[in-house]
Order: sequence, then structure tokens, then C-alpha cells
Amino acid sequence: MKLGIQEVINWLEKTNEKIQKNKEYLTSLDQAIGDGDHGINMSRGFQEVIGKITSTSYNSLADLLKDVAMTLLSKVGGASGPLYGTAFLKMSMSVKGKEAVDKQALENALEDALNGILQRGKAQLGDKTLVDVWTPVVEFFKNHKVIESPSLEEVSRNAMESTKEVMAKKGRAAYLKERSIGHLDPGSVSSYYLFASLAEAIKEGEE
Amino acid sequence: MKLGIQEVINWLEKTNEKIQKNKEYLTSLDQAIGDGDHGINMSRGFQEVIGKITSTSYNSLADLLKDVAMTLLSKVGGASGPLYGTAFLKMSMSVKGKEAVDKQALENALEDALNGILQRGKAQLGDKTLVDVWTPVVEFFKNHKVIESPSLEEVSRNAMESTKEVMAKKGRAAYLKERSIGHLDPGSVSSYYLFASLAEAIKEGEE
Amino acid sequence: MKKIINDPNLVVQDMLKGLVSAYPNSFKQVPNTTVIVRKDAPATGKVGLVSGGGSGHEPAHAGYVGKGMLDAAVCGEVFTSPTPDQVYEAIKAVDGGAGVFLIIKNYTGDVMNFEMAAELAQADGIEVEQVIVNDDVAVEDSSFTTGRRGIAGTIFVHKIAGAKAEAGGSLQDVKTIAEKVVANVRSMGMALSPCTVPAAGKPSFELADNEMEVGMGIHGEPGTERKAITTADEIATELTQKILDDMHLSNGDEVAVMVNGLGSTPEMELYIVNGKVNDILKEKGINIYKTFVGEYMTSLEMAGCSVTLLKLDDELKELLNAESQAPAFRN
Amino acid sequence: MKKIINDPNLVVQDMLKGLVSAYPNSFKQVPNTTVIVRKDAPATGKVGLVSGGGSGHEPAHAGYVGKGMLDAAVCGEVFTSPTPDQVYEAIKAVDGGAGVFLIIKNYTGDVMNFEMAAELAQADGIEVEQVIVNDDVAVEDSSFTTGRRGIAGTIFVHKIAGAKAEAGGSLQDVKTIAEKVVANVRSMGMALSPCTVPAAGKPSFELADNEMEVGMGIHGEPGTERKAITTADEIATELTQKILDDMHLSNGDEVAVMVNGLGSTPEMELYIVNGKVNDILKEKGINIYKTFVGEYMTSLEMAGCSVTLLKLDDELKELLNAESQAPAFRN
Ligand SMILES: Nc1ncnc2c1ncn2[C@@H]1O[C@H](COP(=O)(O)OP(=O)(O)O)[C@@H](O)[C@H]1O
Ligand SMILES: Nc1ncnc2c1ncn2[C@@H]1O[C@H](COP(=O)(O)OP(=O)(O)O)[C@@H](O)[C@H]1O
Ligand SMILES: [Mg+2]
Ligand SMILES: [Mg+2]
Ligand SMILES: [Mg+2]
Ligand SMILES: [Mg+2]
Repeated sequence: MKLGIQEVINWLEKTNEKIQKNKEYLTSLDQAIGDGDHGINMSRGFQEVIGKITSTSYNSLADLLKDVAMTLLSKVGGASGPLYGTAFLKMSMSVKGKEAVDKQALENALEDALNGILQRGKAQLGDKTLVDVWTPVVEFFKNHKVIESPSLEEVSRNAMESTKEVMAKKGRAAYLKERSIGHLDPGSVSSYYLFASLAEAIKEGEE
Repeated sequence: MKLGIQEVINWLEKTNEKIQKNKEYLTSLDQAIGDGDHGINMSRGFQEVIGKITSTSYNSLADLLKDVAMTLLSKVGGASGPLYGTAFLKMSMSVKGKEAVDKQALENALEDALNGILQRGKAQLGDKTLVDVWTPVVEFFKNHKVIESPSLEEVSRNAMESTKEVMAKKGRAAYLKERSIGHLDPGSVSSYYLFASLAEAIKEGEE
Repeated sequence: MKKIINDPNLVVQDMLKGLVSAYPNSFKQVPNTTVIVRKDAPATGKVGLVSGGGSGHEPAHAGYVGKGMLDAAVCGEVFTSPTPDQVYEAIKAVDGGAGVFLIIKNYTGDVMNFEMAAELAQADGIEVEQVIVNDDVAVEDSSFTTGRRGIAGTIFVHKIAGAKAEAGGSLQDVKTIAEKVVANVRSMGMALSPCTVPAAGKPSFELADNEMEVGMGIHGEPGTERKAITTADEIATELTQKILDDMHLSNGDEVAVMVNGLGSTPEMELYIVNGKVNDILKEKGINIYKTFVGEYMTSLEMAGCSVTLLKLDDELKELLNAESQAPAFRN
Repeated sequence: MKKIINDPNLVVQDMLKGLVSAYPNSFKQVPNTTVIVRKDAPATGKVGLVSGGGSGHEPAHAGYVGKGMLDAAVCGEVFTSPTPDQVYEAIKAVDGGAGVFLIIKNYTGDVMNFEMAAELAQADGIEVEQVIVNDDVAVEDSSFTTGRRGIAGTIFVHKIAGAKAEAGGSLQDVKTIAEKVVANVRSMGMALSPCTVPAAGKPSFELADNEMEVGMGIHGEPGTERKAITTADEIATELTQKILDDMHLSNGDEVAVMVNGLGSTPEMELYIVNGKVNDILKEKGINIYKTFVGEYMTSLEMAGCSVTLLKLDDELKELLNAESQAPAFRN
């Protein structure tokens, strides 16, 4: 596996497509247990990301990921903005000096990103936040020598679906306590789109 | 024909019954071309009138009618309060010293009342106000030696119905201009209840 | 009907209780009436200012009672002009020997009830004068009909006449300045949704999801035109243009602007409208001296707004800027 | 969705334009941002106060910018906390050398975005302190979760910390007094109807005709309980009691009361609620020092209200009474 600048752009474009297509779905998930802006926030942010990275030429992966981070930070807002922003900022730092990432470098970058999310948001696994998707994905990378795209997609999908039956302890949904059970966590769904897209980008990169 | 204190109380009680029964109807007429309070206003006012006159004993018709006037003035509000209040005040003044009214005295009282309404409200016949009911009723008294109850009811009903096809020039309905056409004038409907009840009271007084 | 109320027939009484307990140092209620007066009323030697009308327009009119504005507000039933006996009580309560001035919105009911009260007070020897506010350009100004309605522009009459009275103006001075405001103030409104009178229990009119009502009154009366809802910019343009057509303002004239919410329109939307009103006036070279954005004259929970323009001169500017201690208009 | 807007995605931008043009002598907008600052910012030697959050809560927070209250308000997208770069711009714009104080409502997003901005400013050598407001007793105060939300009680923090800064208080003084307000302020709200975020186009939740939502947030988040709608007196009792259960006020204590409308609740209803809140407090021997009834912290066009109690001492009273020139809080 090898992801260079083109492959990362492909990853982000796929993510953007899924987010734009599911903007209303994400918003309706957030209306059920949050404040109904997650789709709007992610759609605005990723649209800007694509605008930025497709109009800039990059020599380094770190620069690309830093632009993604800064765009998300300054355009998404809410809780998800600083979290996704921090995640990409950590990834950018993690890949500094590299022209492309192999499996190990990607694993390190994702782990750094997860740690950034945990530090920034102070959520724990099981709090019904996007941490519940990022954690098993990072685990999956750690436990497998080779990343099979379908498995990555499956792991992130299962993780996303698992947020339905738990009670929220962080984010707005936490105010609902028991009433948050039975609803998917919107941020976990957007994170699922991110990893499902990563799986596709990995697969296409190998073809 | 002779209306004494008992007969006038009977008249007012019948009026009150019709108003209470049609409170929502009057309000919905006023919602169509006014501000939707005519039923509420008339219902509140006449309820107080009945409370007042049934808990007081009267020696004079003028005192009875003055209490009706003052109660309507202080409880109805809006445009209809001062108009009905003025009407009963003028009737009270007109019957001063009388224990009962015959046809001529009633005719004089109603004419004085109409003049009071015209002075206070400055409306003209055809402006789509309760003047459009009071005017033909007073005319009817003037043109007939004997008042037949069914005819009185019919005259006032036709007059009330005639307000439907005219354009309002006074009252809130006037703001609607052409759009006021096709709706009954609420104050004309409450005035119709007053005269239909008068017709009944006259008939019962003769039985 | 969804409302935070107790008995729908007692909303005015309940409201007055909450109002007086909110401002115990500023307000008192004349016992057994629906009249709110300044705690220090009557102010000896000062012209007493009385306004009022149906309830449901809060903060109008009790919110404008205070030093520099009204001395009393008479609160009728919801959307129903108060009765003469109540207005009469208000006049008596604020008469400090210099006469009492009535600010009446031009509705048949208000005019008749206030005039009957004035007759009662005059019979007692109290000098009473009045002004009738008719700022709503939605309605044709014809002497054959009831004429124009009084809407949000009334607040400027309260403010300016109130400042004149506070400054020691005579009853005639107050009347003169009030008439000047009325001559120079114009408003126009629109609604996106109706309101429900508590005792009626159902909305005053119905509007489809894509419709708006232009030129409606502040009592749930239907407007002059019903049409498809447009953008904030188009709405602002339509309301402002209708006013300008009637006012003949020229390059260099100065105005006060009021963008008034009718009850349930978010302040955000009022500011959006204000942005466009501003553009239109600037483009015409009209100077905006002061802007008021907020809920000044409402219609229960109606959604919609009105725009008011007041043409100013030095005298009006000074009085507009004078101190006011009324809860709903602090200067 | 019926709204007086232009492009649903540009409502914040359009609002800011109308806001700045309404108060050209008091406000300026930091170019290319959604930051509103006092015209005279930065005030040399004065601690600069910055608050903000998602838009849709107007007059919060830009309406509280002015002498005696905030120096800047950062306006995020509707119900979405503003981004760190915007908050950073606000901090820089109001830094007069005495440090900058951030008033943050306790939402994960606000806390993270403001803290990232603080880190950026601190890297520039600007001293930054903050307080997190969490007055909403609907939510359990647990350290395992996000904790309580910040709602209408935030206005008292703006007012009192603003007065302290205006009086020349140091950054630490301002922080100390702000924390004192937070420790002594509690709120609780309820809604009768949801609101619609313009860019979402549909209501945030649905309520049947006979239902109300108790303990909901100010962003259209569902509340803690949904039940049959009751009377104003019962609603006032429930909200007040929930606050009192958490506050331990005793006979003779003094409080400020705020009855806040969420957007489309007529002022009449707010006063009805206030009447009952007043009765409850009086019955318990709690003295009401000052009452605020109106729209202070809204949720677009949501129908409903919140009650806030602030326990006062002499220091808080003096600061509460100090001058304020903010458009939405004149003192
Ligand atoms: N403390 C946290 N740590 C990690 N993720 C969080 C945290 N708080 C919220 N989130 C995530 O953010 C998502 C909500 O994002 P969004 O709706 O854009 O922001 P907001 O909640 O401010 O409206 C939640 O679904 C959740 O996955
Ligand atoms: N100037 C007037 N002269 C005579 N009747 C009038 C006048 N104005 C209004 N009315 C009558 O009053 C009725 C409305 O009464 P009501 O609804 O109680 O008062 P308001 O119009 O103040 O709400 C109208 O239907 C009309 O018949
Ligand atoms: Mg959200
Ligand atoms: Mg009516
Ligand atoms: Mg009426
Ligand atoms: Mg949000």
C-alpha cells in the first residue's frame, strides 16, 4: 500500500462526495440527538477543502494535509470542526518529510490523529462520539499487517453502527441521556464516510 | 304592543342567548374581515348585562336601560362597545319617566339610538356596519302602524344579509376594500340577534 | 393553540400582575383597572400622557410608561380597545394640573372609546387633548373611510411627545409636536403567519406555506394583498418603496428608521431587512440619523415585520434623543 | 420554512451587514470576519471581553457589545460555534494591553474553538483568560459528561464582568467576578415549538399540539422531558422549583430574575410567567432585587421561555446596576 498526494486527494474527494450526498441525512441524525447542523457543517467544510486542494499544487503530503486541517478548522465550526481539524493537523505533522505513506506511516498518522482528537475533545471510547469509529479503525491497522479495503470499510461501518445502542456521554447528545439510545452518532457517520473513502482510495491506489 | 321592565329583560335575555350560542360564529365572521373579537366582546358584554340586570330590581325602564348601557360601555370595548352602549344610553334617555313603552315610544327610542350610533361612529348607510341593520329597522317602525313580529325579524334578517355583498367603508373591514365583499358584517349579525330577540319579546308580550 | 397562559379569558389580568411585579419601583396599577401608570403619577405641573389600546401588542403600550415617555397605558382585552371608564381612570390618575394628552391609534374603537373618556374627564374640568396616529401606508388615506391605521410609528409619537412633556411643554406644545410626528411618520408591514387570540383559540387567518400577507394590520386583520413569499431584500424594497411613494423625501433629508418585529420573527431576520432598507435609503441620498431594530409593536406571535420612517428636523432629533426611562425604550 | 431571508447560507453575513448599519456609531465589523467589536476597540488599558457562539440567539451576543458589557462578539454560523480563526481575530481586535477575557457557553464546540483561539493568541503574547458558563439545571452537573449547558444566565456574566472591566478591573479581577456569577446563576427552559435552521430548512424536532418539551437547549436540541402542555403557573412553578432545588436560597436572600423568551413567545406570556415566579419567590421570603423580562437569549423562532435566577450580594448588585450602552441591555 502506498498513498501519495494524488491518492490522498482522491480519498478527500470521495469523502466529500459522500458528505455532500448525505448532507441532509447527517443533519437529520443531528436533529434527532443534537442541534441539526452536522451535515451543514461538514458539507460547508469539505466543499471548501476540495476547492482549496484542487486549486493548489502540492509538493509535500504534509502541506496538503495541513491545508485540509486549516480549512476544516476555519470553515466547519461546532464540535466537529476542531476535532477533524486537529486530526488532519496531527496527520500532517506525522507525515512530515514524506512524499507518500505506506501502511505503517498511515497507521502512525491515524494514531496521532486519534490522540489529537482524544486530547482536544476529552471523550472516551463508548461516549457515542466519533472516537468510537476512530479507535477501532486504528486498532484494525495495528492488528493487521496488510489492510484489506473491504475489511477496513466493514470495521468502520460496524463501529459506526455500534454507536446506535449506546448512551451519549459527550457532545450535545449527552444532554439527552437515555433518550440518546437508539440513534446513530452523526459524527461517527461522517467518520465512517472518511474511512469508507479511505478504503476505496487504498483499493484504487493498488489497481 | 307594550314593553315593560319584564318584557325588556326578556328581550335582553333572548339577545344574550343568541349571542352566547353564536359567539364563535360572530368571532369567525370578524376573523374574515376584522380582528376576530366581535363574538368574544359581545359575549363578555351581554353576560355582564344579564348578571347586572337580574341581580338588580328596577322601578323604571330608564334605569334598566341605563344599566345596560353602562355595562356594555365598560365591558365590551372595541368599536361595538361604545356603539351599543350609546344606543342603549339614548334609549334610556328617550324613555325617561315611562314605566313601559308602546309602539310609538319604542320607535322614538330606537330612532334616538340610531342617531346616537350615527353620531358616535360617523358611518353612513351602506358602509357595511351595524347601521345597515338599524336604519331599515327604524324605517320599518316608521312605516308601520302595527309591528308584526315575523316582519320585524324578516326586515332585520334581510338587512343583515344585505351587508354581505357590499364593500366596507367603515370599521376594520374597510381596510380590506374589495376583499370585504362576500362576507357578512359581524356587527350587523349581532344587531340582527338584537332585533330578532325584540321580535320574540314583542310577540311573547302580546301572548 | 399553544400558549403559556392560564385562563384564556384572564390573560390581560395575569399579564398586568407580572408586569407590575417586574417593575415595582417604576409602575403602579390603578386599583381595579387595567391601567398602568408611572409610580410617581401624577407629576404636578407636567402634561400627563396617556396611550393604550387592545393588549397583544407588547411592549406597547405599558412598556413605554416611564420618565420621558408615557404617564399611563390603558390595556384593553386582547386586540380590543379599552373601554371609556378605563381610559377615564387613566386620565384622572395622571392629571397633574397641566392637562392630559391622549395618543390614540386610528381604529374606530380606540377613537370612540378614548373620545368618550375625554368627554367624561372634560366634564370634571380636566383639560384633554389628543392626537390620532395613522402611519400605515398600506391603507388608503381617504376621508370617506376610516382612514389609515396607527401601527409602529406610534412609538415615535410616544417618545417625542413624551420628551416634550417631560421638558415642560404645555398641553398645546405637546399636541403640536405630536401632530408634527404624525405628519412625518409612515409605516408598512407584512406577515408570514397569523396569530391566535387566546380567547378565540384559532388563528386569525390562514396562509399557505409559500404565501405572505402584505399590508396587514397588527390585530390579525387580513392585509391588502396576499402573494408568494419573496426574499428579504424584495420585502424590504416593497415596504420601503411604498413608504417613500407617500413621503416625498429628498436627497439630504434625515430620517429615523424602525424595523419592527411582529412577534415571532427572529431578530436575525429583522437585521437582514434593515441591511436592505439601509441600502435603499443611502442610494437615494437619505441620511439615517438613528435606527431601531426590534419588537416595538407586536401582534402576539405573528411572524412578519414592519418598516417605519420618521422624517426628522433638529427639534425632532433633540426630542428623540432625550432621556427615557421606559422599560421598552431606554435612552 | 417561512423566513424573511435571502440566501439561507448567507444569513449570518446578511445579518451582520444590517447590524452594523443599525449602529454605525457603536459597532464595527473586523474586515472579512464575522466579528463585531465596539467602535472604539481596543480600549487601551482595559481588559477586553469577548463572547460569541453560534448565531440564531440574537440579541446574543452582538447586542451585548457596548460600553459596560462586551468588547467583541464572534458570530458563528447558525447554532454552530465560531471557528478558532474568528475568535482569534476578535481577541486581537480588543486587546488593549490588559489582557482579554473570554465568556464561553459550555458546549463542546464552543469550548474547543475558543480554547484553540486562546492558544493562538497566547502564542502572540496576549494574556487570555476565560470562564465557562453552565447555568442550565435541566442537565445534570457531572464531571463524567459534558456538564451543564450555558443558556440565558450568560447575559448576567456579560453584564457583571463587563462592568468590572469597565471599572478598571484586572484580568484576574474580571475572571474572579465572572466565576462568582457562574457560581450563583441557574436557569431552566421549556419549549412549545421547535425552530428551523435556515440552511436545514426543516424544524429541529416535532411536538404534537398538546405537547411541550422541558429542559431543551437553545439550539433546537431536544429537551430532557416531553409532556402534556400545562398552564403558565405550572410551567413557572416547575422551572423555578428545579432551579431552587439546585441553589439553596434562603429567606432574605436577594436575587435578580430573568424571564427570557426563546423567540416567538409573546411578551404577554413572559409577563404571565413572571407573575407566578414572583409569587413563588415571595412566598419563600426571597427578595427580588431586579427583574428582566424579554428576549435576551433566543433560539430563532422557538416558542418557549426560560427562567434564570442570580443570587446577589452587594458587589454583584453594584455591577449589575452599572452603566451599559449595549443596544440590547441599556442601563
Ligand atoms: N468531546 C467530543 N469528542 C469527540 N467527538 C465529539 C465530542 N463532542 C462531539 N463530538 C462529535 O461531534 C459530532 C457533532 O458535530 P457537529 O454537529 O458538527 O457539532 P455541534 O455538536 O457543535 O453542533 C458528534 O456527533 C460527535 O461525534
Ligand atoms: N364607525 C362605525 N359605525 C357603526 N358601526 C361600526 C363602525 N365601526 C365598526 N362598526 C361595527 O362594529 C363591528 C365590529 O365590532 P368589534 O369587532 O366588537 O370591534 P372592533 O372592530 O374594534 O374589533 C363591525 O362589524 C361594525 O358593524
Ligand atoms: Mg451539531
Ligand atoms: Mg373586532
Ligand atoms: Mg377589536
Ligand atoms: Mg452546532
